[in-house]
Amino acid sequence: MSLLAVLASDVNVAQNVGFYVIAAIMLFAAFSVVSTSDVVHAALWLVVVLGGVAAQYILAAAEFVAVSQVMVYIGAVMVLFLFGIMLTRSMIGSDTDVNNKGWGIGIPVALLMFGVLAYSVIDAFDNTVLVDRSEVQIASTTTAISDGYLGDYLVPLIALSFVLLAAAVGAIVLARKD
Amino acid sequence: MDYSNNALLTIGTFLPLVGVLIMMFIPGSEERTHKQIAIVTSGLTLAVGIYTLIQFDYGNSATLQFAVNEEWISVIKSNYIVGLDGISLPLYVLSMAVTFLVAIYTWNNVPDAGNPKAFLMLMLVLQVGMAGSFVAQDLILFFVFFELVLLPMYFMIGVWGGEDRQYASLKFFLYTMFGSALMLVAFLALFFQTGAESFSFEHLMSAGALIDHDVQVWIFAGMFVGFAVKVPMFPFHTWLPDAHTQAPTQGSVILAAILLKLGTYGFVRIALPMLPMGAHEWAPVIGILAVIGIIYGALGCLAQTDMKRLIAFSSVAHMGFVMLGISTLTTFGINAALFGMVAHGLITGMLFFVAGSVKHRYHTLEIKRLSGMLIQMPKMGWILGFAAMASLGLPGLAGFWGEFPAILSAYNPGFGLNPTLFRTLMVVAALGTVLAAGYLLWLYQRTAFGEPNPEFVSHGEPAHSLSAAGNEDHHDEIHDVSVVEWIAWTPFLLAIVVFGVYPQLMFKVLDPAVVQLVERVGNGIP
Amino acid sequence: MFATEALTSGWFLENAWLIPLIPTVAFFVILGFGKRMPQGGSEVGIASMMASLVLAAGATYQWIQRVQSVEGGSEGALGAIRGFAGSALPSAAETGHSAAYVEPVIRHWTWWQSGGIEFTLGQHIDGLAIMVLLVVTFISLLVQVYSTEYVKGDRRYTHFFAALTLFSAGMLIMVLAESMVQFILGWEIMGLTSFLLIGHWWEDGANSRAALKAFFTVRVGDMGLLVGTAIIYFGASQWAQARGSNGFSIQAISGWALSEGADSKVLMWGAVALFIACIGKSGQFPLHTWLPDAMAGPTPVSSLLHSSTMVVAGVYLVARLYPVFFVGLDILDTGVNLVAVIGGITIIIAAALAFVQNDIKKVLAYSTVSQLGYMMMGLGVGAWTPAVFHIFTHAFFKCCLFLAAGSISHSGSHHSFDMKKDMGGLRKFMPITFATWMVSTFALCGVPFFSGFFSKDEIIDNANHNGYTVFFYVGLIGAAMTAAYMTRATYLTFFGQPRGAAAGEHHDAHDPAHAHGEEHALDEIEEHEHVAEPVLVGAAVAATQGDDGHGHGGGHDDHGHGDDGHDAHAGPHESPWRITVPLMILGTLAVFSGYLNAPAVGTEYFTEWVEPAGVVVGAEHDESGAATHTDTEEPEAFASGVFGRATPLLAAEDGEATHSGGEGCGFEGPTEGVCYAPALSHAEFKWINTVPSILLVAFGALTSLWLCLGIFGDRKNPFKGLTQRNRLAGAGHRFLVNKYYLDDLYEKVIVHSVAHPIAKAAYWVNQNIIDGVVNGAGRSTKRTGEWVYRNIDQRVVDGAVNASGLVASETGHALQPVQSGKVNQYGALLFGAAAVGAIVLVLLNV
Amino acid sequence: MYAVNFLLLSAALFCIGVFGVIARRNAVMVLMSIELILNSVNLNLVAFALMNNDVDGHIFALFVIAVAAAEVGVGLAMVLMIYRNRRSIALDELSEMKG
Repeated sequence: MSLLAVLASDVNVAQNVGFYVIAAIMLFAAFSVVSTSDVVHAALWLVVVLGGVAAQYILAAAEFVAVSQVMVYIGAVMVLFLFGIMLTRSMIGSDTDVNNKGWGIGIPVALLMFGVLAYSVIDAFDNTVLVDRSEVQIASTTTAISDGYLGDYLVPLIALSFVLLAAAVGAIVLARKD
Repeated sequence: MDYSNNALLTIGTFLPLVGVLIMMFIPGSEERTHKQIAIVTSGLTLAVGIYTLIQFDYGNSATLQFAVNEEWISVIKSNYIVGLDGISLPLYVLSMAVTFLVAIYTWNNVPDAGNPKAFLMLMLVLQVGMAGSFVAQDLILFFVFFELVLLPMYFMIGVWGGEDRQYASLKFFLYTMFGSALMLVAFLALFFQTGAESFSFEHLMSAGALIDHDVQVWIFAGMFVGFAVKVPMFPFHTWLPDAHTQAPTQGSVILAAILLKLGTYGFVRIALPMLPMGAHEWAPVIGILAVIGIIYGALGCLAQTDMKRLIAFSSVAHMGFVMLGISTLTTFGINAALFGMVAHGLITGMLFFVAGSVKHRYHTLEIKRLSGMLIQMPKMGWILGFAAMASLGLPGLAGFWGEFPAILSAYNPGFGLNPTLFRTLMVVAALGTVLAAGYLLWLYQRTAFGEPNPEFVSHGEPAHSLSAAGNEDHHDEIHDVSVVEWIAWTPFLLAIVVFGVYPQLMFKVLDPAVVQLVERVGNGIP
Repeated sequence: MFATEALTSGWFLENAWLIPLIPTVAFFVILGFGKRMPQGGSEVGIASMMASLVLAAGATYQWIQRVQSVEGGSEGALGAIRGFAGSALPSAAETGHSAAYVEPVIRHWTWWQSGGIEFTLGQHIDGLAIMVLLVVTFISLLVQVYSTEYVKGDRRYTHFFAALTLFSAGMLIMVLAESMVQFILGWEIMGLTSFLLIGHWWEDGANSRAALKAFFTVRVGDMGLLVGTAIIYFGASQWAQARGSNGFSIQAISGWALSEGADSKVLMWGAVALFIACIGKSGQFPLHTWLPDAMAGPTPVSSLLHSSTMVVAGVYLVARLYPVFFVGLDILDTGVNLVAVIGGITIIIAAALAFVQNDIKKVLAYSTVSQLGYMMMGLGVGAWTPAVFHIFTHAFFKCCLFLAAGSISHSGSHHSFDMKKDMGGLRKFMPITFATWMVSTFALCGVPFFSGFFSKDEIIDNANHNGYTVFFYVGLIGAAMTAAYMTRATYLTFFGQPRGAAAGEHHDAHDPAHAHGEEHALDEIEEHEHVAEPVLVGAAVAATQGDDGHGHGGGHDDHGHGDDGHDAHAGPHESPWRITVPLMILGTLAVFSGYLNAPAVGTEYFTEWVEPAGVVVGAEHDESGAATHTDTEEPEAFASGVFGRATPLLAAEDGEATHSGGEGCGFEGPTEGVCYAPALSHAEFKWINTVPSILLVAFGALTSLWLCLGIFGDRKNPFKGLTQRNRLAGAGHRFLVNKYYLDDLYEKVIVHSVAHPIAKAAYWVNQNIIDGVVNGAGRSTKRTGEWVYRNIDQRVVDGAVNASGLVASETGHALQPVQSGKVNQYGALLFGAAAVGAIVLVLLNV
Repeated sequence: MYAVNFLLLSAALFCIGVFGVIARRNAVMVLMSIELILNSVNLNLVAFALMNNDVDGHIFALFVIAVAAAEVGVGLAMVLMIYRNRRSIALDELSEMKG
């Protein structure tokens, strides 16, 4: 970790700037997701958030994850959402009461939670410095991932595939009209 | 500690799952088969339990026996450690016996919702959870089993329960969840405070005592809430009447006989030895709450119009005695508490059985409407009387040896707890026994004595002529104790008498373990 | 096991534990196979009782031998006596004294142990135990024989005998008790069986209510028993363990109580707590109300449980643990103490109540309460032996009276117990019953040369002797009242004109309501318009037969008689032998049992055998005895425990000495410095001392007789048309006139102004205030329960939970149930809890 | 660059998601909020992966993504069914589990 110590001296400015900008966008978008009164808008804001997350992955030297994020989420999940929205005919355009009575409780809970998390995070990882992404070779990362999947994490992988299968079947069974 | 790595306990604990697996692949329509499988499986489990009972070395019941220690979740340093000592042995076997008998009882008393397959499977899973909690010697393992118990019971109440079962089941679930959330926090805190080395009881018992005073008090508070909800102790008891009243008979019996004991067992096995100073600080609180529970439960009983609800409240009172015994931190008191746990399990279980059968016959449990049970079904009436007498602590029956020693032990509590306080508690608790006599006899006089309520007497002839004729048999719907019921109940009745006449049977097993435990507590207290 | 050279023991003494065992086994036999037996199980019960009686008799014989062996035996002989089983005790020769303490025959087996505390079962046989054993087995036997006739044809015949047997077993277990735990065991078994037996005819709500009340009231007392046992246990255990026993052992407790180390405060609280139990069980003053109600049970039950055995249990407890009470309430040091006061109050209250009863069994019930008061008072004033002796005599004559009452109702008054309505003039029809009744009455009233006289007067006498002057007078008044109400009862039952059923009329005595006053309408009519009677009677009989047709065992005493037509509709007649034989036996004993300890004729066997001393220490020891109590350490001191039975004056001095020296030690056990029985001094019997009581008894009897003649003689209703009658009388014989003047006087002045107002007031207080308190307490408790349940349990506690972490609410309920079913709220709850948990974690980790 | 950045960001996202779950009435929107939460978790994982300079974090993240996909599929299917049965997906009208 001596390397880290060296790096700690000069933190890459560009990365930080990028991070903060994206983070700001993400947070704004996230707020909109939970605050807008229009379902479709919410979905679109969600796309922004997910995109932001993908960007952050790249900043965090997790290209492979970023790519799958884009493919799975923005590619598949969002489409699903939009379908869901349309099929359930929840009115396009603003909806009068998207929040239920007593949504107010959410604010204190969320704040409380954030307080705790923030405190413990700062308490634990204050001025821990991450490896500079330039130190990480993307290719090796991806190989490592694949090795992981087909090595240590083989069983979970199989289990997961079963889960996916079950989910697919279940979704069909549920959604089938009869 | 030497780990003989003897598979006996593991087998005994997980055997029911085999039955579950088999039943899984048999279509639910074949109810008979399912019942048979359930009975056989639980029977085999009980057989293993009895074998354990035989193999158990009573000479040193203070030490863990059949202990196993295997890698489990190395990441969080939690191992699969199981073991059995004098404290857990009776409860371990009791849980098996109760499940077996309940399975038999289910033979022709499937709750209204039907589907015995699911019901029995849940029951077997429940058994795994219960047995596991009693043998687990690792905090995480214990917690897993402890929670495993929750779900089947939730479904039992929620699906096979009475009118507003959803309310009762959810209440039960949330209540216990709330409790176990805090409990888990306390466990983790304990883990970290002891240097995050291991979750094994052995380690925590030695290391826990070294935690400094205030922290102990806080951690104990967490465990206290978790276990107190399960017991249940006074302020946390309100889930119990609903759960009991709504649960199907089998559910009530298991709930009363075993589940409640998980809480008290937790106190004795975990909270006390691991946090001696915390226990010492909290003992007066526990004692006071226990005694409040005794009186309060009794008052609650007096107010009931529903037989089952009355019994449910009575178990609040009885668990009060158990907790009083524990709170004295004396060998004697804890012995009494452990004995009381088993006794209460048998007696209250029996009472719930009777209540269930009464409901089955009269389709009501309103004390007002029931009367003359002795005339319509004398055997049932006498059994009810027997159980009531046992429950109000008649010497020579099991109940007394839970109550009287608990009261006795409160006269001088251990480790410099305030005697004046505990003597006051003793007197109040004694008052509780009187109230117990009050409500139980009141119940008995109302339901069993007198002429039967005309609305339940078939064909127009007056009840007394029937009774005089002496043959209640030509009642079609209201028949006396059936064969299956006899099979399921006789062991309970016998056990109540045997333990009442010769309590040494259990105390011999308990005593050494308890002595050791109290020593531990003593060493932890400066 | 205890073979010693001089202090003889013997098989019967060693194995006295068999005595309770036999009935216990018999109980299970009857329960299991009774129904299939020819006699429905009764034969088993009787056989077991016989066996126990034989054993008890044998034990008694050997005990007497033992006592005499001590008297004759050398001092060395004492050496080999076993004290606590298992621990050989040093020879008493070292202590070298002659006031020998007859070591009880003690054996015990560990029942169970926990946390170093050992619970034992065993036997603790001394004079007291032997005496009660004998009485209990004997009376139980007679009552069971009697019952075979009395409850013949009852639907629960077998259960009845099972319960009776179990009851006797319980009593015997308690009497033999070696440890307090065993004592409690027997005590509670009796409670249970009394519940079963009183409620034997539970079809009628009134009976089961009475049973409930009895059990519950006694249970209130039991609280004291539990607490008291706990207190005494922890008080005594240290002392006891030092001597290889434990704090439950009765002998250890006695020894500890009289030892120097005993903490007087602990003793006091222990004594008070235990005495509460006695109040409940023995129907002493505040808790006596259950006893009369318990008469709802069958008569044999009343005579066994509520006259001669069970209710004596409380007295027995005091006598058994006498040292505790002796020191705890320092009897002999004070002119007044709890036991004596309660006893005294009970005597008077109960006796007053007995005047206004119409139910013959209730008269007897109250008289029992009053007699128990005597026993308690006797113990309270330090007259241990007379009190115990009174247990002995009272058992016989009171049992006899009850059985006689039963016999009357059985064959004389057609199952009614109402003296005013259904009895009178029965002496002609039932000579045997009458004779036995009279004898027992005399005994009860304490007429000289009948058994009651020797016990009761001893109590009264000793009260005076020990300086309890007040209670001396209380006793005297009580004696007078006893005589009075018994005369009234006797008169109403056996003299005067036959009335109601006794006159061969049959109103529906079978009707459960009869005993519970719902049928007074009918009675009124019977009394006033005799013309209408036959009609009513006819109807009633029809009803009766209807019932019998069903063999219906209803509420009132003695049912299930559908089959024994032999007395159902015949006039009054003598009962069959199975009833009369026990009566005669008991009657005989009622006369002669007193002579066991009749100083009047110089017999003092009872004292020698029962009192825990084998040697009568003469007057010459008394000075040293007096010195004794200044320092109890010195063994010599015990040599002559204060025990001047022969010399009241000196004994009185010793009384003083005792006071100066703290607890006085009467008889010292073989271990040096240990003393097992307090110093008792006995008043010497002098005829002159008995004169006041005899006079008062006579006075009471005569007064009452006059009253009875006046009130009940010749006419049904004394309160109507007196003047008119007086005019007739004025024209009639002078003697009659005078008599009527007396009538007038008594009725107008005494009856109206004194007897009725006072007695009725007492009764009213009893019924409405004391009883009301009991019932009211029950009722209010229930209400409190309801209130707490409704308002606190359902609203506050439950509510607090339900409200936690929730907002939504839809029902009009005061609060919002957790289960809104709304996913979001579960989410809120979940995350909230998680956050809280996290916070705790963080805090703990800092 | 500091780990705290990522962690705080994900914490913020997480809490926003929590708020959404609690506050939203429309089932679809609740599902979206859940997506937020899952993503915040992923962010954490990746950040830690970078911190320890190994790829386990990535692997877990991918697991989570897959599971999330499955969850959304099933979830929306359920929403559809519910909608079909009761013409509404307003959660506070679904109170079957009400006591």
